Amino acid sequence: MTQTAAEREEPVGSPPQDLSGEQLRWMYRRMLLIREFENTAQIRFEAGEIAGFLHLSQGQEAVPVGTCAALREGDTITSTHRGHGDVIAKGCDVKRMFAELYGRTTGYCKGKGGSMHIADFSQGIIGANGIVSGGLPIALGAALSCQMRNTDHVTVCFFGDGATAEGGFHEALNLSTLWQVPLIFVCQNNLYGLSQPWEETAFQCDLPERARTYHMPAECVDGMDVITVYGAVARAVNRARRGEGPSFIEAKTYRFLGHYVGDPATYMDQEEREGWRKRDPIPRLGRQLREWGYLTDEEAAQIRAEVEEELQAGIEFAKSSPKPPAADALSDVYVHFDHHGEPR
Amino acid sequence: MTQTAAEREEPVGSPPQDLSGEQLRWMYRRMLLIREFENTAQIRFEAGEIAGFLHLSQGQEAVPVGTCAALREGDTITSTHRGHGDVIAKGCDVKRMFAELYGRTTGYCKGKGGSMHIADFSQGIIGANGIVSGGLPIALGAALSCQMRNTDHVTVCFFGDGATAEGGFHEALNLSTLWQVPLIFVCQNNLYGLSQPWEETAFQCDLPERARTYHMPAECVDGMDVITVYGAVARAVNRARRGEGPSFIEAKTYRFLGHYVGDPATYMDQEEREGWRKRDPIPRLGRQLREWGYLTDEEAAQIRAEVEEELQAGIEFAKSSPKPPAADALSDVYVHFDHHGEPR
Amino acid sequence: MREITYREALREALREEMERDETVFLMGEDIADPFGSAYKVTLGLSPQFGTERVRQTPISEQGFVGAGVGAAVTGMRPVVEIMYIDFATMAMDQIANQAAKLRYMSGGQAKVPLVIRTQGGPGRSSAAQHAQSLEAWFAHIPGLLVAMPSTPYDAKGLLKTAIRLDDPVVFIEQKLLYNTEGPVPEEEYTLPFGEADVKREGSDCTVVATSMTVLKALKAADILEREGISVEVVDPRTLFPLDIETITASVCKTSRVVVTHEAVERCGFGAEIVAQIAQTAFGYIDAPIQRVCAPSVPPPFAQHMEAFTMIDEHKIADRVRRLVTGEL
Amino acid sequence: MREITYREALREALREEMERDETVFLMGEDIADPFGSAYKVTLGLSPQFGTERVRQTPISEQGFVGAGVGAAVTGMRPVVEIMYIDFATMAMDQIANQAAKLRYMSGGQAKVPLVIRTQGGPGRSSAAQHAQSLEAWFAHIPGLLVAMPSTPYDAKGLLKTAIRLDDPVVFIEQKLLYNTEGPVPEEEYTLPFGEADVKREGSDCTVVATSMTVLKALKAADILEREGISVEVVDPRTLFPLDIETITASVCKTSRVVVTHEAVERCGFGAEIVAQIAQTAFGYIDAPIQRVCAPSVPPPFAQHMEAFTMIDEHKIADRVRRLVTGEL
Ligand SMILES: Cc1ncc(C[n+]2csc(CCOP(=O)(O)OP(=O)(O)O)c2C)c(N)n1
Ligand SMILES: Cc1ncc(C[n+]2csc(CCOP(=O)(O)OP(=O)(O)O)c2C)c(N)n1
Ligand SMILES: [Mg+2]
Ligand SMILES: [Mg+2]
Repeated sequence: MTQTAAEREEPVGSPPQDLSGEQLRWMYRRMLLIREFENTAQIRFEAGEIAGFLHLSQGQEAVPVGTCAALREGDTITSTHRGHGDVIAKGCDVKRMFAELYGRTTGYCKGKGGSMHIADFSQGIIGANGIVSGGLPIALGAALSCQMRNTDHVTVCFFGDGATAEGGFHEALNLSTLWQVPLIFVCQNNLYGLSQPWEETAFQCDLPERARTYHMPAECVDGMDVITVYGAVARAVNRARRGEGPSFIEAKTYRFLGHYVGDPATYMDQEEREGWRKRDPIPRLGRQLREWGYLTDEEAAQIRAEVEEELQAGIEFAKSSPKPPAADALSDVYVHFDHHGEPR
Repeated sequence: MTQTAAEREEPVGSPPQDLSGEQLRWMYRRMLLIREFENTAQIRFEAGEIAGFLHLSQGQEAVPVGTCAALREGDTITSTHRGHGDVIAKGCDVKRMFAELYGRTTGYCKGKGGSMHIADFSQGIIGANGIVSGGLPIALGAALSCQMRNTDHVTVCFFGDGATAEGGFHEALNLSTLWQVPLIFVCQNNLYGLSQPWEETAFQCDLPERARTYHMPAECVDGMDVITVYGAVARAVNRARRGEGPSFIEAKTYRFLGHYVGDPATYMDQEEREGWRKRDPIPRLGRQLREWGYLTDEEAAQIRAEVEEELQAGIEFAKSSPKPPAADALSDVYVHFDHHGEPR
Repeated sequence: MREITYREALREALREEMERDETVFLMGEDIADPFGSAYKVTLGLSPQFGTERVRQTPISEQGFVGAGVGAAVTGMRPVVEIMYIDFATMAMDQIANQAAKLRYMSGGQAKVPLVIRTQGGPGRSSAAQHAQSLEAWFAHIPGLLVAMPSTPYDAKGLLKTAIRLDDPVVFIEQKLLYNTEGPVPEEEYTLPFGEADVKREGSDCTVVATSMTVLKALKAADILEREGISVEVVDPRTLFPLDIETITASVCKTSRVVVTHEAVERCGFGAEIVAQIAQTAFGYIDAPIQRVCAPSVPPPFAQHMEAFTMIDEHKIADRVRRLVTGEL
Repeated sequence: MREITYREALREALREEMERDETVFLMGEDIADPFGSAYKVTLGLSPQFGTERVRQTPISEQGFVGAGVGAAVTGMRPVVEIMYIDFATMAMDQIANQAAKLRYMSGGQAKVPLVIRTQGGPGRSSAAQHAQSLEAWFAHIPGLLVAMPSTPYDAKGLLKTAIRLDDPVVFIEQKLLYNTEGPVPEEEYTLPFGEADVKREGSDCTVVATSMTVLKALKAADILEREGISVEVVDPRTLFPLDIETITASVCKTSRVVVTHEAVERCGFGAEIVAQIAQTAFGYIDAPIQRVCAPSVPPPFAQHMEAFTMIDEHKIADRVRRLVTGEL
């Protein structure tokens, strides 16, 4: 698929029935926000202002945005080390994300988590995760909780192609159909797990076919097309809300950059990269919106300006926020005890 | 399948082309040896002479015997907590097995391992295992070793239906096709994992179908028919020796007794049990051998007498063997050091 | 007061908490009736609460412990059972990297009201993969609470508390304790985490013991009493929080201390107790601090070899005796 | 003598052993060129030995560590790499129940010449799941050997030995040490397991330090020297076997001891060292035995908070100073 897909000129198609102009513009804006958030973060990281690991998801924005467009309040997501896009799509505020990357008290995790652990429990974002596949069993439990609490909420579990080699992937799929929980597995197959091409993770593997052996509906979709992703997830979410159990979606996408900032990614093929770059989901949706009369050039410019402003404000917020006292490293280990075990 | 299979009258069929009378008689004798070994062990256990856990494989004998009949010297197996049949089929001597159950110096593990850990590395029996699914990654490594050492040896990995819910199952399957190692997965699906019916382990699961998503040949065979098991394994072994990678075999079988000696197994259906008992693989092969002229009643009686003698001698050997000094508990932790870390 | 078994005490705790709070539910292998779990603690609960809340799982420790984590952070109070502590090895990521750290990593957002019940220890010829005592692993991980009750009374009170706490608890039972009996009030009660219990007062030597070895220490104290040696037995009950004050107070009083547990000596929890005493009660100690722990070998199968590696009253009594008489 | 980095020293060890013995091979995530592993230790090895022997694996720690066990007991000498020690949680069954116990459970039949290389420790804002120091877990499991080299010289010599030993070794590197340089002879050499190294002699106080904290202890000794306090720094190099004789001899000489490591204090390996000293050198110690270890919290992300939890020369010097001047 890689080669041909990369060379294909994407047709604009006709406007989706089930998405309003407002929703589509939200998607566009959200994808742009993710892209520019990460651009900004990269620049600040390279300038030495941000520490730790920075795994960027540039190129993949359509997957979380298409997915989260199908969710509503009360729904839950789990994410990965490459989670900026997922959590912004679900509703994280870039202000508090920058603040987290800068290690400030106003960050989502008060500077204790950093890029790989951003969470906003109030919005059902129960955590990015530094452990590949770590979120899968947790998402299973969140979905079980949706079910046991008699809600019609659902859980989305984001994970990468690399995670499909871990045992926890299998356990989560298996338990999810046994229990028929409202869980949507969204595999962001960006063709690489760190330096390893997808073909070296699983031998000639057709993921939806594998998922179907657990008896759940499964499909592979174009992860560069936010509308397609939305459609597949919306179907899965509907099934889940009706109590019809889990679904599996493989979204084929691409990591435009290296594994993390600083990775020269010499293992990636230059031509392959350029092919995929041509399929960039953001300009693609932009073209579509213009074609369908949902977006004028002025509106597009304004969205861009707003996004830039939001990011600018976010950076300023972060930089002007206080650093936690170093000794705050000792708090938040337990609810009921301090780190020595004294009751609080 | 359960119901109909249980009620079916097994046809005798025609003699297999690829197995000599001698080989068939070996199978018959070996199955009987396993059965009677376990009968004897159970009696001695209930008499309080044997400690620990005793997981009996009565009813399942055709699977290890059919499998190991297709192996030769230099091949390797891994087994499980229910491993007596597997290790006897591969060549373990009941003398030293009884000695192990009795905790004697002459036991395979000098009394340190017991029923769940019997191993004979000199015969490629690299261990039963107390951890469900624990043997799967180990078998993968043994098969990799067969490959890397440029041998045409193969490895067989025995495991139960319950083990297929563990992450290690998935990881071993996935790596095995990626590396195309000479490994044969033999799942002894006895329809229960402890008290849990197979349907509660995996939702409507077709195991060979799942295995095929890893791109290995897979089939489900009648595990009550030693000749069928042999045939399937022999094909898989041939492929493996030719360098054509792993295969997967699900052998449908049944655990005639409870999970371990002492389990009243009230969770098992009485009718189901009786149905499967009618399909007992040992009398079945006996009937076939007689029909085909490979076994006379006298020969059958003689085999039985020999087996009984062997077991009797085994028990005597065990009981007359010395117990290790209690302080032997401290040895065999390391090759190069004692348990305090002093070089030896 | 009525006497019930450790098993019944645990079952009562589960039943009462499930009756009190419908978000409490159980997950684990073979926990539903008729099997009712490997050591029968959950027997009788599935008929009362149904198999949704007494939720049987396939053999997927990583999967169901992780499911416990996910359920715990989204409004439920799961109690998951790992059949043998040895199998916790299958779920260490979910226990040590996820459950333990979610609160911290999220800057205090997450609450993880998860209880992981399991059992360990030797004594049934279960061999190397079914008889370990791995409490030190969990006590080493910030974010986890660790309980190890030795009596039915403590088991019930601590388990009820564990279920009510908003922090993840590793709750470690012992296979030989299930049949032991002891007084347990009919009325509802809970026990706090972080309070050691002086199981017996004495003046010549302190024995700090956990789980099964508390019973052995008490027997040792009986033996030594006849010889005129007075032993104080302190049971921390929870390893974290650890009530070092009570331990230290006892040590300062008796000026001698033996620490005992069933886990292997090397890097066992006893080392931590010794290290804390060596720092806080240094000036009060008259003789080298002793550990009576399993030798650092895997649990052997054969009964007599297993017994050789186990802690009994004689090993404890012997060490105390030699300590008190100045032989050490 | 030439100076090379810790990274280069490790790479040389791997290269030399692979050249010497064709049963030695490597397995792990992203270890082949051009990526050459997360900390570039294996960079350049796949071009020389091919990707069969520098075998890249999917993200399947349980699978490939288990494959290492299976290969090790059937004639190969695998060296597997777990990218971060935190990910060992995914493979604890294979490490602690299988690799560690196969020899024992089989009554001495199995040999398990498996090396598990991994790295731990804080210092790069890697946060709670990428910066732990879990050596105590492995040292607690009978059947495993544990090495933690602090210098390029030790790293090379110990890794070569680890590969040649027939027992499973958990070989723990440190992410900040890879770029440190030190003298390493051109000629082949190996170092024995179980021999501590006195990295610096002194008379007022012993500091027992491991891995990264050895460097910090040496700096602390420099600081204190200027104040007239003479510090002896002892590096056990292998946690098991542990050369307690060398440590005890030093403590008996200086009569004061501080134990330091990057792992959290509670149930860290330091507790074991303290417990052994408290038993064997009791009469020789003048002041409470001190531990300078990380506070028992997960590694935080923000640099200044991480630094707050890390061991540096000032924390060590301060403690030694107060110990020597009788303030503790
Ligand atoms: C259990 C575990 N093993 C290894 C790693 C190191 N690691 C971090 S990201 C990564 C690649 C993940 O690939 P994939 O799941 O495809 O996600 P992507 O990075 O492509 O988004 C690896 C190997 C880890 N974090 N956790
Ligand atoms: C990791 C692990 N989890 C749980 C157990 C407890 N246990 C022992 S055997 C068993 C059932 C195994 O079922 P299956 O794999 O079908 O094998 P069978 O007993 O039927 O031969 C269980 C749950 C274990 N030994 N290891
Ligand atoms: Mg990927
Ligand atoms: Mg079974």
